[in-house]
Formats: sequence, structure tokens, C-alpha cells
Amino acid sequence: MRIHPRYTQGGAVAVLGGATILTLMILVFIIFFILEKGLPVINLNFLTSNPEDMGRAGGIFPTLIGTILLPLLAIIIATPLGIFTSVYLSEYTKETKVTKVIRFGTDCLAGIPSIIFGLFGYIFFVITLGFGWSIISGGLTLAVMILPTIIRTSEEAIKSVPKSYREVSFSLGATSWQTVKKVILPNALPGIVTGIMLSVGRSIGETAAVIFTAGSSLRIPSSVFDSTRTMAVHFYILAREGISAENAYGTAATLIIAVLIVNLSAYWLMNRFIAKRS
Amino acid sequence: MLKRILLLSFVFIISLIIWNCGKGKTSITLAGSTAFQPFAEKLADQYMAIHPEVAITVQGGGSAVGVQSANSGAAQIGMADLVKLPEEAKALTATVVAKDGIAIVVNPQNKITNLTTDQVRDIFNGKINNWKEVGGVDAPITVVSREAGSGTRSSFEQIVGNINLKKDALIQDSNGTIRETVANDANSVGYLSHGLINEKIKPLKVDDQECTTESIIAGKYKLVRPIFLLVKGNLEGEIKNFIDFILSSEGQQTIKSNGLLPAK
Amino acid sequence: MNIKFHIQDLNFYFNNNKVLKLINFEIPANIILGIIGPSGSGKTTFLRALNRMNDLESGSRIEGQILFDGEDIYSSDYDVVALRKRVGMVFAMPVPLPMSIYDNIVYGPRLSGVNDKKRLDVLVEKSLTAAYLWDEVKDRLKTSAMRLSGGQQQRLCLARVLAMEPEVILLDEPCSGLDPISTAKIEDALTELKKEYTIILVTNNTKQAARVSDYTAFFLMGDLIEVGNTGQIFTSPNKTETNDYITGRFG
Amino acid sequence: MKLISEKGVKRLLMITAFSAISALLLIALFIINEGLPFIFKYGLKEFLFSSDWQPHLGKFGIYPMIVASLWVTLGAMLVGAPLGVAGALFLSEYVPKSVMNIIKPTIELLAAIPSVVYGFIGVMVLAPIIRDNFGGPGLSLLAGSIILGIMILPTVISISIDSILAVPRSYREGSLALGATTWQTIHMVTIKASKSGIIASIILGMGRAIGETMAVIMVAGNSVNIPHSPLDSVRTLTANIALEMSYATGLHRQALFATGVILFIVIIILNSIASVAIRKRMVKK
Repeated sequence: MRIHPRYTQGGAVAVLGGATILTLMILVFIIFFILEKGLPVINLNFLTSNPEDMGRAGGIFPTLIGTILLPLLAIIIATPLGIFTSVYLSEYTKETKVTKVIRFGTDCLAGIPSIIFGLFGYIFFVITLGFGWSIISGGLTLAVMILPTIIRTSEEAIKSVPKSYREVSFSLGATSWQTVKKVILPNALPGIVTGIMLSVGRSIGETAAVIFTAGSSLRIPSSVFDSTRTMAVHFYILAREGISAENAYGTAATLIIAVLIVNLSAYWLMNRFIAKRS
Repeated sequence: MLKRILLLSFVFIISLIIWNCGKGKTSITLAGSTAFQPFAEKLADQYMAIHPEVAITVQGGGSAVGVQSANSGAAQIGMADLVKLPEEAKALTATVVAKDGIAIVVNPQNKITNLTTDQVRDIFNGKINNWKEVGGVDAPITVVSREAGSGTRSSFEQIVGNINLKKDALIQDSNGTIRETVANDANSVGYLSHGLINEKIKPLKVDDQECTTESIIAGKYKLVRPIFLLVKGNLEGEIKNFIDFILSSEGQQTIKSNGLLPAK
Repeated sequence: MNIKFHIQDLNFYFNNNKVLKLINFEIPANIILGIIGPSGSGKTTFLRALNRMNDLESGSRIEGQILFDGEDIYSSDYDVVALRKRVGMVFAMPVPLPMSIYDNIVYGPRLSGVNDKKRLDVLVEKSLTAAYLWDEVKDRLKTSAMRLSGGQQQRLCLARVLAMEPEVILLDEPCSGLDPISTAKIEDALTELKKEYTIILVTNNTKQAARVSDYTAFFLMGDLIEVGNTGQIFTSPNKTETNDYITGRFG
Repeated sequence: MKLISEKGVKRLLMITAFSAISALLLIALFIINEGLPFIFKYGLKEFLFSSDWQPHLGKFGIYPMIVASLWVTLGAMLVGAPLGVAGALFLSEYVPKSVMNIIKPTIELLAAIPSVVYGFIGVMVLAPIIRDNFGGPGLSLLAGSIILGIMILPTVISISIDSILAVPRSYREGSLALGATTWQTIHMVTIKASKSGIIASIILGMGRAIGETMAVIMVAGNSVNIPHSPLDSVRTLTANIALEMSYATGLHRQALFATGVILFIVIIILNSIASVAIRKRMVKK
């Protein structure tokens, strides 16, 4: 029996739409869950003052600084490394066993739990290299942790740039690097930005890897060799040690509002860049 | 575009590294037990208010990190809430700075108020599986325990004695998550630091002794575990001063008023 | 007559499939050479061999020599980038890069380090005019090239090549997707351009070759069957295969 | 004018590529170095196939955790992959671009929510629902799978959307012009053309699901049990490492790293199966 295409069409729209609505409902629920518990504690004082009385009172100012610095450092290190790696893999070498192994290895490392990255960073950066619990140890560890995501998403984005663009660019006398710079990367930008945003998210939300490497000191850092505490770690400590649920959710709510602003503005910037180009 | 981004990030990294300013204070780092971390932070704040020339940093990471980092020198003071210190800690000077009472808690809907030590043991070993066997409603018991190695669990098992935790017991790895689990399951029983009892959970009497600061200090309530500070070599200089401060009446008062018990 | 390309004993392989078999001939300067032949005859491969675009395909391999102004372009120290600047190419499908019309045109010159705004402006006008496109787009140079029609896009691609000021222009079936009017415009442009450039035009349309080219080469199954004066090829070919093809008996 | 020659660029890129890859290799070596000696000392067979995990008695068997890891990952993929890919298809094919520009960053926001927050939502909301409706302790394999499935949604959706949007419009137009409905076009053209990206999204999502610790620790219950139903409490390999690492010393610590080695092998196997299986399905279409 053959079902008329119109019905499969209707069915498909219903199933896909249903799945989308379910996904969005979950998303909205999670955001509301956090905001409902967290918004009541957020005010200017909460954002600008230091935690007091073990975090039960006061604000979260030092964690704001940690939350900005750590992921920023990680992204600054990992983004060029990741993009260059994917450019090298997709534009500068032929598809061989080696590239396949590298790609497979990258996929596998994406599944290593963050605590392992944390322990690695603790032994390697904190103790062996003597950086101590510090922004630099944490940033480097997070950078390694998000590398697989950036490499894979950038590679997919680069792959999706039409081959004809490359041919045209080469035929106009461009070198490989000129082609990469002027044609491939700009056209792969949306995909690369997705990878970066997912990585920013992952490093902002990370706890285990951060506690072991950047530490969880509440003092405002005075150099990259000082320890810091991110909002995620603050939430972790307040909630898991059962100190203050109110301030924990206040921290989480601040976190998601901040990330939402960062994400939306990153996309706005990207779209403006694309619009300006063409 | 690409060049500008690269240049900007380069400038950012350099400025971050140069930014280093105004050090030259004596600095002490504590690391380890997450349960004691907030207390250490508060004590450090108080100490630094009196001694502004000292900078104290407090890190978490767990008791194992406390032992390791005191050994490796990553921290001057390790914090550990282990009952029995491991081999690696033998070379460290250990000072008990606080104690922690362990409360056996159930959901507030549960009508039970008292268990004997034997009943506690049988419940956690899986010999008693239904609340009606200890005088409650007819409902299966959900046992919630801490992870193997945890200081709270070791002391709980040691003090109750002969515990061989039943296989399907739920495991949570922090006081906060134990509290949340018990608060959300009417049939559950767990144990946690007595300073964290709130209205969402109900502490039980053990052998008719209430789990309160007074009864613990009086030695009536038995479930208590020590919290250690570990230092490599002998106590001296600012490190000794800080530990002395924690052991002073002011430090001990801070510990007591925030939910732990004084060391002595 | 000045010879641009010497092709000597050229064999070409893709993954051990021989797609060009022992090609030998010479291409003089300032002419239009039309290359005809059925699909799969190797004419596009031959064209792409001339500016080494085949290098981009994995598994390509060459035997023999192609001399460009007397230099072997496949020798290991030959500068491919410089070659491609001298030998421009227009592809079968119009591929404007996703940027403005202006930026498309100056893409090549900018790569060679020309950044002077005035010079670029002159180049843009000159090459667009030569490609018979200037009047249609002169008021919207900053708009996206993707918004042009197919015929306009292909002329843009031609203008883009002209802006590099190459010596040779390779065209790979440039009119395959275009309407007769756009095709006529491109053909007009080509006839005009051969004064300054050497043009090699691969086409599926034998009539087009007859209309615009001075010389015509006929490829079949990787063999160069015949090459000669266009008039002679179309009126009295030496080989029966050529005759069969141009009279439409196969292909 | 040119600072670096083309050859120099290539060399530079090669160095970055290999430094990135060696950083990742270093991690692998680190785990193996810390964990492998234990496996030799304790015996691979006993370690892998014994169900007895009692560190204080010196018993280290991780069989139940291997089983649990496989089930939880499979469960998470069953929840997250279809929802994610379906959502991505719907958003990129049926929803106007302006709306998507809001929805996509918001979905990516989910990736930034600390996993502990997911954990608390699991304990406070999901576990009671499961307990009251299906029985069991609530903290279970099912709860773990659902929470993980939700957590991988941003990865799957975002990366899939990108690769679907990268499919040239002409493909779609070609199919629609032949009288195909939108769904037939998606089914026969779009999915095929964007499969590489969709596979990457699922594999990265699976990586996140296997590697996630905090949320799983909080919602899966962590009993060292071979699960007999989705309602049983389970402990995954990752959970085992994170759960006990903070107090582990000596042999216990080594055993946890050895768990990491096994986890690494499980990941390799799962990745191979996943890429082969997904590729096969995609090719069939």
C-alpha cells in the first residue's frame, strides 16, 4: 500500500514539529526553573559585592571575573589551534590513514570525562610546570578540553564550503593560504562560530576540570598565576555543600542571563559580518 | 579581520601576564576537603582582617587533593576529613581543627523518630528493607549513602560497626545532594553533616540520643568524625599562627556557630 | 608565429585511468582555439592541465611535458601560483564568490598586492566593459554578485579573469547554461579579446567553435584526433571520426 | 609585504595541528600511564569481569559499570539524537531565518548551564516523576539517560542545523521542482547532502554523553549494580571516577585511573560502532 505523499508530508511535519516543540519546552522549562529560583536574589549589590559568611550572604563579584577570564583564555588558546588544525587537515593534506586516525582520536577525546582533564591539568600544569592553581592552568586545561569540539565543528564547516569556490580562488592565482583566508574561513564562519559558542558554553559550565586546575579561591585575582572561582564552581560549592540554595540559584540565573547575552550578541555580530560581506 | 583578532588576543595574553602587581605578601594556600572549604574561607577572612600582610587562598578538590598537595607543596596546608589518614599522609603533621557530627536523616513525612544502632546497621546492610519493620508505614526503604572513601561514610561505618552496604543503595557524593535526595523521596534514609540539617529533612535520634551540638559535645551522640589540617614538616611561621588562630577560642567559635563542632 | 604552449607526449592519469593519451601539439599566441569532442573525451582535463587545476584532484598524475613560453610548467620548481595568474580560467558553471561585484573583480589583483583604490577602480571598469557587463552593473558594484542573473554572473567571471591581466584565458564550456543573448555577448567579447589574449575555449557546441575559433582541436576518448584551421576542420576534416562528430553522427 | 611565505604557512599550520593533536595524545598517555600498572597488578580479567567493587576491601571489579555505561549512553542517544536531528530539520526547513537567529543561540545556552544544575533538576523534578509513575528509587538508568539526552541536545541541534543550512539551495530546488514535497526533499536530498555534519553532531553528542560526570552522578543513583530494568540505579564508568576520586589514595586511586583506561577503550569501541552504524543507515537512504 502506498501512502499519498501529502499524508507523509503532514505526518512528517507533525513529528518534526512535535519534536521541536518538545525540545523547546524542555529548554524553556530549564531556563524558567533556574530563573524562578534565582531571579529574586539578583540585584546590583549581589553582582558587585564579595561573598560573605561562606557564601550565604553577600554577592558573587569575584566569580564574575573568573567566569569571564577563564573561558576567554581557553577560547583564545583553543580557537586558533583548533581552526588551524582543521584547516591543515582539510586543506593542506590529502585524506590518508593518518588524517583518519587523527579525526577518530579527536572524536574519542571528546568523550573523555572532564574530571580526567582536571586531573591531568592538576598534575601537569599545577604541579609539574609549577603554575599552581591559577587562571593559566585552568585556561590551558579548558583549552585542551574544548579542542576536539572546535576541531570537528570547524572541519565540518570548512567541508561545507563549495569546492567551486576553492577552484575559482586558485584559478585566480591565489595561494592556498590566501584561499583559506579570503574564501574558506569567511564562508565557514557560521559553523566555526557554532563550535566556538558550544565551547564557550562548555567551559563556562565546567566545574570538575576547573576546580582541580584554576582552583576555587574567592579572592580577586591579580595575575594569571592567581587562582579564581567561576560561577559554575560557585554554584557547585554552594549547592553541593548545601550552604545556600538561594545564592546558588542566584549565581546560576546570573550565569544563564550572561551567557544568553553573549550568545545573542555573538550571533548578531556574525550576521552583521556576513551581511556586510555580500 | 583575522589578523586583527590574532593581534588582539596576543595583546590580551601579554597584558594578562604583565598584569601581575602588588604581591609580596606572605601567602598561604589551603586545599582539599570540600566540606571544610567554606569554613576555611571564613576563617581565612577573619585572620586576614587581623593580619593584612598575609594572603590566604583556599582551594577545594577533595581530601585526596588535600593530602597530595600538602605532599607536593602545591598547598602549604592540606584539608582532609578522612577518618583514617592514608599511607601518603604519614609524613605530614596532622592537626584536628574541628569535628563534625553525622546526622541520620529521613524525609519529614516519615513518622519514625528514633532508631537503634542495630536498626541503622540492618537498614544499611539491607537486612531491614521496609519501614514497617522499624515501626513505620508499609513502604520499602531507599538507602542513600556517601561514596566509598568519603570521610563521612568511613566514620559512619566505623562507628555503627560491621556495615556492609547493601548493593542497591543509592550513592551521592556530597552533603548537599544527599539532603536533596532525601528531601525528594518520602521513603529514603541517609546521613550527612549535622550542620546542614534544615526543614526539608528530619534528623533521627540514635539510641534515643538527639543529634544536637550539645549532646555531641557532651559525648552522648556517637556519630562524630574529625577534620584534619595537614602540613609538611613542623608547624612554624605564619602557618602555625593561622592554625593556632583556628584553634583559638575565636576560631573555634566561628566553627561552632556555622555548623561544625570544636576540636576539643 | 609566436607559440604559447608546446604540448609534448602528454599522458594524463586519474587513479591509473589514462584520460589523455600521448597528446602532441602547439598552441600559438593571440588566437582562439576551440576544443570540441563528446563528453568524457578528456577535453576539460586537457584544459585544466594547462593551468594545473588538476593538481587539486587527488590521484592525478602526468607524463610528458607542457611548455608555457618555453618553460615546463610541471617541473618541480615551477611557481604554480604565478602560472595561474598568467593563465586565467572561466568555469562551466558561473561561480561568483559570495561577496560584492566589485570585490569579485578585484579579488585577483588584490592577491597580487594591488591595493591602490584608483588603480582597482580603473581595472574594474576596464574589465567589466571588456566583458560587456559594465553598463548593466555600474550603479550597483557594491551589491552581492550572487544577485546577478546566470548570464551576468558568467560575464562577471570573465571580467574577474580579465582583471588579472593574464596572457591566456581558458574557458570550460562557458555558455553551457546560458541563453542565446548572453552567449552572443560572451562570444562578442571573446572575439574582441583575442587581440590581447590567447583564448582556449572548450565547448560542447560545435557551432560555437565554428563561429568564434581560429583553430579547432577534436578530442575523442582521450586522443587528440585532429587539430587545424577551423575552416579546414569543419569543411574538409582529415579523419572520418571528426567528420562523423561534426555532422552529428555520434556524440 | 608578505611576512611569511606559503611554505612557512604550511609548516606553521602543521605545527599547530600536531601540537593540538599531541596535547590530546598527552591526555591519553597520562590516563594510560596512571592506570595501566594497576591493571597489570590486579589482573585484567578480574578487573573487567568481577562485579565486586569494594575499594576498602581491595576489591575492584567494574563489570556492572561497563554495562551501565553502555546502557546509559544508548539511552541518552535514543533520547537526544532523534529529538535533536528532528528539531534541527524542523528549525532549518520550516522556521523563518529571523526566528532561528533567536532560537539557535538560546539552544546553545543549554550547553553553558553547569551540569550540576542539570543534576539538581534531575533530583528535584525528574526522579520524583519517575518514582511516582513507574516505581523504583527514581534515581535510575532512565533518569540518567533522559538528563544526558537533554544535555546533548544543543550539540546535536546546532551542528546539524549548520550542515543542513550548508546544503546548496539548488539541490532543494531541484528536488522540489520534480514535484517532491518538502518532507520528501528533506528525506531524500537534504539529509543525504548534510550527513557528514549530522554524523559529526551525533558523535560529538555521544562523546559528551559518555564523558559527562556531575549530572550522571546526581541522577543515576550510583549503585554498583548490573541493571535489570531502566528503573534500576546504576553507576557509569565516568561516575565511578569522579565519585570516588576526591577521597581516593594509593591503590584505590590507581584503580580509578584504570577505570579511565577502560573507559577510553569503551569510547573507542562505541565511536567505531557509531560511525559505522550511522554511516550505513545514511548510505541506505
